Amino acid sequence: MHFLGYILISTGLVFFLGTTIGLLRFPDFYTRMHAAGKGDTLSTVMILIGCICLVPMSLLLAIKILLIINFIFIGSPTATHAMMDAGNKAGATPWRKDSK
Amino acid sequence: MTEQLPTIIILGPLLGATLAAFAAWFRPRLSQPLVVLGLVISSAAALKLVFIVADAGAQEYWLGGWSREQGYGVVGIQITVDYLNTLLLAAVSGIALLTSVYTRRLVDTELAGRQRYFYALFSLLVTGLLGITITGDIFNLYVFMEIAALSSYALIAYGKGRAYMAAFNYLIMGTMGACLYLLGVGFIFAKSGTLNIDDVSASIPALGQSQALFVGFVLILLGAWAKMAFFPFHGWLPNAYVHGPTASTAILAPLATKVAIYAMLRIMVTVYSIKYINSSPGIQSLALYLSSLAIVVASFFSLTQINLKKLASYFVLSEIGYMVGGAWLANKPGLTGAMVHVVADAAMTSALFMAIGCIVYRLGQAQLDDLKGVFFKMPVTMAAFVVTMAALIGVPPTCGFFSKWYLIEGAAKADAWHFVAALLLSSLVKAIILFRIVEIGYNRVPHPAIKGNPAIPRNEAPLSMLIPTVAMTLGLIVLGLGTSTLVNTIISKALPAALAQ
Amino acid sequence: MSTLPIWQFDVLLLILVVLFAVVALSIRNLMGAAVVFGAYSFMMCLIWAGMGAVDVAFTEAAVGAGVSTVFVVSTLYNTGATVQPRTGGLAFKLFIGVVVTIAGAFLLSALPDFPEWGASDSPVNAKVAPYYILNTIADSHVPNVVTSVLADYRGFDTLLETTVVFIACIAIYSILRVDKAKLEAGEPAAAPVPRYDPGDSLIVRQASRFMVPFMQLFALYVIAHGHYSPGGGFQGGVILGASLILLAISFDLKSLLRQWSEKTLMLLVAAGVFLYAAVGLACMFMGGNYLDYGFLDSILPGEQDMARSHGILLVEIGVGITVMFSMIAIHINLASNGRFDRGL
Amino acid sequence: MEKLIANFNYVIVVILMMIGLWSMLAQKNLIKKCIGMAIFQTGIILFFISIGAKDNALIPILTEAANHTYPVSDVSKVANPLTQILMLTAIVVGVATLGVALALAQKIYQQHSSFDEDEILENERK
Repeated sequence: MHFLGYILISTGLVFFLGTTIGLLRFPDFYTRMHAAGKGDTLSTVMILIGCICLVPMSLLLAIKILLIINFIFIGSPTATHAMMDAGNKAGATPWRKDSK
Repeated sequence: MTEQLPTIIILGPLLGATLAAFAAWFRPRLSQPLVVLGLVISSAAALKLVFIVADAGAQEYWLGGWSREQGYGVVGIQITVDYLNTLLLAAVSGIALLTSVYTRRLVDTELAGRQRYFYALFSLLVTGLLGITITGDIFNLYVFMEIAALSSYALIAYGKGRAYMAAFNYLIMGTMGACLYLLGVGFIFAKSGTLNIDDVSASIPALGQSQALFVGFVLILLGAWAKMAFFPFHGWLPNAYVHGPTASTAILAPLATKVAIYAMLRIMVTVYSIKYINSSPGIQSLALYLSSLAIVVASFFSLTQINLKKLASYFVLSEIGYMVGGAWLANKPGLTGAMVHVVADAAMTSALFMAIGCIVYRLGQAQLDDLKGVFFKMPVTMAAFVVTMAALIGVPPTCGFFSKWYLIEGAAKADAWHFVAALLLSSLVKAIILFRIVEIGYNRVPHPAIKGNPAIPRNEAPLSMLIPTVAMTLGLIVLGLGTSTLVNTIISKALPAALAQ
Repeated sequence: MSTLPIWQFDVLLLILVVLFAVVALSIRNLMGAAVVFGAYSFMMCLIWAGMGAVDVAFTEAAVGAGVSTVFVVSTLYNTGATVQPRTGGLAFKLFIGVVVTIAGAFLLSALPDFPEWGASDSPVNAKVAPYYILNTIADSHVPNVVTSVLADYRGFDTLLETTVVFIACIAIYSILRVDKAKLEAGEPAAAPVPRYDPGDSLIVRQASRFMVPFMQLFALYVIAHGHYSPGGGFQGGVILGASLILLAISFDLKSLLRQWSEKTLMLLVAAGVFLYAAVGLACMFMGGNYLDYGFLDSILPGEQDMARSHGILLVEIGVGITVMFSMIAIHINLASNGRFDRGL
Repeated sequence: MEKLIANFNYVIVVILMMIGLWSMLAQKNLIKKCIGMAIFQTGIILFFISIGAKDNALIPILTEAANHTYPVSDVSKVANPLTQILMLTAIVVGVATLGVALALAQKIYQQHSSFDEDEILENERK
């Protein structure tokens, strides 16, 4: 069980690394938000599930963490959506291959 | 019931404020009477405590019933009424009571349509000031300081226009002062492990020569100086008082700075000790020079002003120099003078701003040039004004004379002749200003008694303003006549016994 | 000194915190500064949680990182000034820099005099504080020592703290609130038109409609369970307030004000403080000192210790009410510039 | 030097506070002043929390879920609750002050269309 926990947390961290690199290296607003929205949600959820595995005996704790996961699953994509929408209305132009 | 009196002093204005905040939505006219009621209870309790303390010594009160535990010290919060603060408590609650009656007409005209929470904020300000004075816990003092500060920012900001920037600067300066104070408390707490004033002062001598305690002391001093607008930190005060509404200045000017000075005295005399101050001569002489400088600079600026309110706020600044200097003389007459002057100056400034408020109420503004003929127009107000100015100058039967006498005596004893010179100079400047005002208000118009000149109609301020003004002015003389009794029965006992004779 | 007495992870965080502070103050985009400041607060939370101060970390997360950032953002949103123009005055800045450096050196001069970081026998940790740890259960049956000290041993501080929130609320109300009559008579021009309203988006609306009940449930749990877990009136109140602020942001201010009118909000803010003060008064009438909940044992169930526990719960509810409604009222005032019509 | 490392947190506290203080006094932008004020306050809070910290201590909640036994055998294994509640108060006071400061800043902006102190003072002199 502990082993599973460590694996989940490490995978989560790898995804986090991907998010960070994407956030820094992607060319425009939309792709950056895409990296932040997806990678961030998934990696946080993985780390949290890993935490449940590391403390296996406490049911109450597991339920609390599951609730947090639920919140992140709803909240994070919604926030990303709202920001994308705002960017769109503010007139941020998407990147194309031929644009500089 | 008498053992509950100390907490009633605080609860009166606090509950008055919450009730006024309720009433503001149902019967707006009822806000002010509720606040007045709370202040009546509070000042009655404070007055009763003056007699109790004079008879039976300091009264301690434990909030929540948590008192001294064997081996741990005080675990709860203590509030104390002792010789040092009982007079100030009575003065603060009494002045607040008179001012709350006095401001009603001013608020109705100046703040028409916006006065919903004025009295709630007023009452909360008084709660904070009374709390700073009464508390026996250095952290609790910080919280009360912030209560007083936040409500005074709002009261200043009622002035609109330039008042917002003045209030913002006041907020930045005030927060800096409060933060420095809190940090100083942290330093003391880190070394002594307790927050109760008595316990801290008991543990300080055992810690010996400690740099952390010294830094904490300096930080608390700087914090208190920023709060009281002492010389290098004085920039915010004149703007705040001039641009704020007259009703707010009438309560802020007499009380807010005085209470900060009391906090400094409490830290100097009770938490640290006079011995500690005497053993750090560098900072003592620095503080003395700064206070002389504060008096001189404020006097100079007051000569150049043409606005009555601004002039009065420079008077406040120079009086602060008096008290800080007196405290830092650190001998018996100096400290006595500072303690008497805290009470006397609260009363004098209150009377001064009340008289100015009456003038502003009738004339609409307070430029010196607008005062032409004011002596004929509002004779009672101007009589009160002249008496108050006489008190500020230091003319004998008023309270200003006696406190100044003690200060000069103390300065002479400590060989701080520059301080004596500054005190005399400040009196001179105030006398010049008084004569100038008399000249403008009395002589620069044709005398109405001379035949052929148009009579200037009498137009006094309404009675609800005039009566508190006159009462406060009479109070100055009563306080002056009672000074020796107060000093003998109360203030001399507040001084540490270790002080040289 | 064989081992470092400090936690290495904390050292890293502490350095990061300084970096964040510098960035928050040097960045020219004010909106960015507000967001970096929020990140700074979260970093602070981690440090405090690492030092065992969970309640403080919780409060900082809710208040410092959450609510203050919202306040700054709504101010900027309202004024539209998001970029700070480059200004001169280098000499003045340098002068202040020198003054501040001297002050810092003066503060550091006290450093050798302090007990080591993490020492459990320093005066702070050894003098008064052990009393609370050893006696909280016997005195009031509250295992969370922070709650029992907050609401019982030093309950007066907390009453005043609630008063501070109340003052801030009515101060901001009286600074910003504009009368409707005056508004029509031509007060200064309205704030710039909002560029983006999240309330337009169906996804945002549905998501927040789904989340708000859970947030409120959690907040009530935090208040009620504050005796046994981190949390209490402040944290719970802030979360409750935040849930309604979320509604206001994702729908619009009008729909919030239909539920909670201006009058109700402001009355409830005062009611919380009044409840706290009244509990104290009740203790006084039962014969004890102010805020001595032990004397409530004749009207509350249980012996003295349980009466204390219930008294703590009562005052925490008072704190929660005041904090919740003042957060909402402050937000509405800041976001709509005192007009109570539309806003963030 | 050894003392400096042992008391590393105090160094950070002083740095944070001085950054905040500098910003309060030297920055011309009102919002930056407010943020500097908040940083100054958090510096002080960090100071209090770190004087109350203990090595290897558990959180001050005496339940089994937090690995405590009652009665507490070793006080040095429970973090100091007193500094924590002091700082709860300080945080709340801080956010209250920040709110009032922002409200004032908003009103100032309404009059002068600027957050810059020099510009505001110039406008006021007119």
